Amino acid sequence: MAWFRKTRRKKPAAEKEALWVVCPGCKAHIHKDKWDPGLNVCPECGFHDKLTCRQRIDLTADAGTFEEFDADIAAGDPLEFSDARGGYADKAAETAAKTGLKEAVLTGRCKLEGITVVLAVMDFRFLGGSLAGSTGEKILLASDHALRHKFPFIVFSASGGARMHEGIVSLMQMAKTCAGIARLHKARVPYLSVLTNPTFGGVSASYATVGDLNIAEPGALIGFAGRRVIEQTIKEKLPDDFQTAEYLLEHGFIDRIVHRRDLKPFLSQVLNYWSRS
Amino acid sequence: MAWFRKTRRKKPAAEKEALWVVCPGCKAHIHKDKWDPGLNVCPECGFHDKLTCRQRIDLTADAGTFEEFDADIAAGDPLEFSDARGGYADKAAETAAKTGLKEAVLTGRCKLEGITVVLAVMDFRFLGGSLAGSTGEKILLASDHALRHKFPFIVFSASGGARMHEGIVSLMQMAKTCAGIARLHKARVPYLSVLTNPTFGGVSASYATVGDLNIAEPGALIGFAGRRVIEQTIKEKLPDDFQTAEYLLEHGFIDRIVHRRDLKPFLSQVLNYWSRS
Amino acid sequence: MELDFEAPLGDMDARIAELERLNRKPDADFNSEIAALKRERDVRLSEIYETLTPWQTVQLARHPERPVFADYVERLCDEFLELHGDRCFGDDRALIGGFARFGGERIMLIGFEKGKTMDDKLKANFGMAGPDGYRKALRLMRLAEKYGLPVVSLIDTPAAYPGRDAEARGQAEAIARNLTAMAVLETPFVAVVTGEGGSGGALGAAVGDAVLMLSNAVYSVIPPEGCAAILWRDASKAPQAAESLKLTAPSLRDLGVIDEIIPEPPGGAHRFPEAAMDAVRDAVQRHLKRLRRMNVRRLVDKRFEKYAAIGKYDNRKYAQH
Amino acid sequence: MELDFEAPLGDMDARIAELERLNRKPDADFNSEIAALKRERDVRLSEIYETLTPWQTVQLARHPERPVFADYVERLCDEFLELHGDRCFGDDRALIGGFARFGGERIMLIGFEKGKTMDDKLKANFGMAGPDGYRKALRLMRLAEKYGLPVVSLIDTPAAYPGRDAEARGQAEAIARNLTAMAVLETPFVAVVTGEGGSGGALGAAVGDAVLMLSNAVYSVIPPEGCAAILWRDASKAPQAAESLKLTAPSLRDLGVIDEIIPEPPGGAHRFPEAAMDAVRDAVQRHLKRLRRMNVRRLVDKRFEKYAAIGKYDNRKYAQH
Ligand SMILES: [Zn+2]
Ligand SMILES: [Zn+2]
Repeated sequence: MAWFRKTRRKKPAAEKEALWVVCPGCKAHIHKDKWDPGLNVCPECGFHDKLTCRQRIDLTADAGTFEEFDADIAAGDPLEFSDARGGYADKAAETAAKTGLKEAVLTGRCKLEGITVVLAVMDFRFLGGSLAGSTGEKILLASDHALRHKFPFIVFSASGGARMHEGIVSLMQMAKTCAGIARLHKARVPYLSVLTNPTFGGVSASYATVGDLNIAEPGALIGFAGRRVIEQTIKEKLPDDFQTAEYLLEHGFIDRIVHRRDLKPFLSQVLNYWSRS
Repeated sequence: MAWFRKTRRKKPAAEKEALWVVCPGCKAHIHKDKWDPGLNVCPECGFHDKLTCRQRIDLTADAGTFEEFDADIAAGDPLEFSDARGGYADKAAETAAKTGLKEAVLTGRCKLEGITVVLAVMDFRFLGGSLAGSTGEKILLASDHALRHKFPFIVFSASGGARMHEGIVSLMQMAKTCAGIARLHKARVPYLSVLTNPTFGGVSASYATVGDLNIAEPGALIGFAGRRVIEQTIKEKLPDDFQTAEYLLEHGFIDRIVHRRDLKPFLSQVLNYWSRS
Repeated sequence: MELDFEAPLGDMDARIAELERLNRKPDADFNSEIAALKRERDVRLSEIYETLTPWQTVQLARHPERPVFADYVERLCDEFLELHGDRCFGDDRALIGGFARFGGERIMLIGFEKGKTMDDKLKANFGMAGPDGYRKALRLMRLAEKYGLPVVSLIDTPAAYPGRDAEARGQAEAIARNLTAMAVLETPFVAVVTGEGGSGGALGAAVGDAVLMLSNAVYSVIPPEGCAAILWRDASKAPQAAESLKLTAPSLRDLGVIDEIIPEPPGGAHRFPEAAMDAVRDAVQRHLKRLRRMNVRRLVDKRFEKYAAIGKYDNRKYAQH
Repeated sequence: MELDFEAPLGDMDARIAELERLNRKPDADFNSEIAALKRERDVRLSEIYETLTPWQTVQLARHPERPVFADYVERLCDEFLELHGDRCFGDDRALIGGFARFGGERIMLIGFEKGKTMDDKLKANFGMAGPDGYRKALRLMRLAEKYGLPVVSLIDTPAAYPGRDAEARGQAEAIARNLTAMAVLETPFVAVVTGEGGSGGALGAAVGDAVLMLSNAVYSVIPPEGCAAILWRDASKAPQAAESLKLTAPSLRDLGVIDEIIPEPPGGAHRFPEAAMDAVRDAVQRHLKRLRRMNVRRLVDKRFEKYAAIGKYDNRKYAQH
């Protein structure tokens, strides 16, 4: 076995990476043929790794039906914010160049198993999926489109919270997006919230938790304050399952935990219960 | 002192009773001059003893303004119920003769510091203030009068729960009275619930706990199930303050605990906040 | 489980089984005896089930083999999508609900789960819901209102849970709030008492436009044992109390509390669960069809009138809403 | 408590006090010196308060002698009838409210209580509300809607409480539900940031038609220390973070987040609490008068437009409601 070990050790890292995926959940090395990169779920432990918004749309929209809204809306810089590492505008531009995204959310319209829906999909790669002025604006515009046409509205959240580089403008997006949701509730237009790992702060405390149904992916961490902040405050260790989707289900805040591969049929099943009469 | 003691012991019981009131709360002997029979509150420990519905109306209505509703409605006997001790109809008639009441609730209209209000006042003497068909009917008729005229509706509850001699008819009064309250809520007519000792079962689980404000008298016992039933179920002793008004306040179900002598001004103060515009 | 009054049936079933065993031997021919015995058994069954006392009905209503919520879901629903949580504190397992398809109809199905295995029963707290259950049910009713779905509620609970935490978290208030909300809920509501209709605990999810009841179900303000303990000062007088309480379906229909009795086959729902459940489906569908045709405003007015009429004193009119 | 940047004032106040003490002696006459010193002190005070840095403003907003909710009630309300409980779990002491009369106006007053004595502070959890607080506030807002009362909300909280139980009982959901409800609440709503406007915890009771702010209050998405720890990797860089976050009243007005700055006297609300509170009263009354004249439908539409405009990309129109 020594020889085999040696050989493995000698393998160039690049080649090894190409062949094996290391699961961020169980740390197992999964052969890439077994790891579906579109789904990004560990076949061993079921860990749901993050998806890009494009991956999410591919999993959700019927092929070729997604029409993006407001693709031109990019992160602004209302505070002309800069920190130790420089200006926020530069940072946002850099992130945009790296990710090909202009904001932390992609919105648009598509068919979902034949039903026209409006989607808003957050992308954690864009500054931690943070909620900022133009994020909120895109979400409100999308919910407004849903309202006008009575299309169901579905949001996939993945966010560390509000984007502090936009300060109070970012905070106000909580009120702004919730105002859009309130209008959907009043007009009896379905609003489904899908919470994915992680959903915290300004996003969990606004549109993400006021869905007609709050749906979560398995193991997703969801909460208001971060675990470390809470541990510092209460000077206690928190249980392992604290703030997991399963914990929230038990505490009454999540309707269903749905495995990623079942999510699309689940959403369509739910929407089939809605009658427009 | 021996002589004094002897003398006191020799006093005929009747005379002693006439001079002293024994507080059911602290068991203290209170001289009758210090015990206001209209208020029925112990000056030593603040224990709120039960009031008859007439006493309650005297404490609440401006003098001479109370006009009773539906004085002719008497307990029916929808089940033709009888138990080991005979028929319910006889028992109700006997209670009526003894108390001068036809049902466990008195309803009517009056002024309360100049504001016209509709009152429903329960009387524990009438079969434990139990909720039965004609109790519910009187309460619904009273709430309906309040609804038509946009007069605030105030209910004083004191009840062991539903009247089992009227079986399911009694149970249905919970739905019936709550339907009346629902109409007041929708029409934005004030509904104030005053919970007095005791308020349990079918009354606490219907109109008594859905007030715009739930107001309780100090120390009033309020709950769904009785303490003994719960202790038998969970096989545990319950804390002393369990199901007291103070306990319910702490748990978020009571807006205010108000001493009986302050209740009328309190109610008028609240109603002054209501604008009919 | 065999109930006392069913004992003669058990004896006859045993004899039939014995003859059928013998009949399997070569040359044996007990066919006519078996047929005769079966006829006799069926006659006896009908006799017993036609002359049930209220106390016997209580026992049937509580029969552990009677279909529970999960059975109804399994047999009647083409689809059931349970929805969890009261968005406040927890997810009660005694009172559950979700989207369902029920013979082609899209509905919001809620109901009490008693559980079948001991594990299930413990999880479901023997069908006794707490405030979290009532609050979840209310949330689902409001969701039904938003989605344009009628509510169907299956009632089978001994009582709302009389526990310390249930009291601390507002058992009374939770039920009261539901009663108040159901009175003006803007969607059709059909409640079916399928087993035990246990007092306020049952009513807290049962303010229907139509209230239906299986023929061996009971619906009562208090369990007969409790009533006997209080009014007879002797819990063993439960049969008398059951008699006095008029808790069976025919009495409840006469009192105007229920709208229709859904007949169980002679022998009861525990013996013929599928037939009983199918009868529930047919009745519910019929009422849904009727209620769906009504304008919502009129529906809510009618619901008010229905409850206002129970225990009504005379012809005094209420305000038009 | 003396803040760093107020130290020169302290020195001058000490000298004035000393001269006044000497002046009480017979034959002493320091009147003109005292007067001169007082003028000098007032000039210095004005200078300091006209050139406050954002970080100094943060310290003022948190000043322990700044008026708290109880002080506002005491000074501004002819009547305050606190109402308790969320009708669900508890009665939060950090976020409280009730009926109030406020210069002749009947209102529903809600607000965060920080407490003055250590006992009060502990009871009020230092002004950090939990889900029970937000749910109670929502209940009171709905009551205000029913009773035709405008809501006035006084905002002074470091944050929503980051605790284990708060999370377990749905801190995020409670705030989110409030935001959604306030957006369409059918009654006028005036929010005043009187001290610390701490992120989502503040906003959870502050979606007003008019949002006013005392001149030394702050309102921020994150405390400067937290922001510095994350973006500067050094909590001591809080002054820089405070600068960058634009959390003072003038910046917030320029950003369209607040509608009006209520000026505090030079020296601040902790030095002149009564004048500061009276200014709050006057501003609130003025806005209530304006808002009460508006039709409710228009009020709610305007409120939507107000929040929709913050962070707006261009002139894209939203649906008419
Ligand atoms: Zn794994
Ligand atoms: Zn006493």
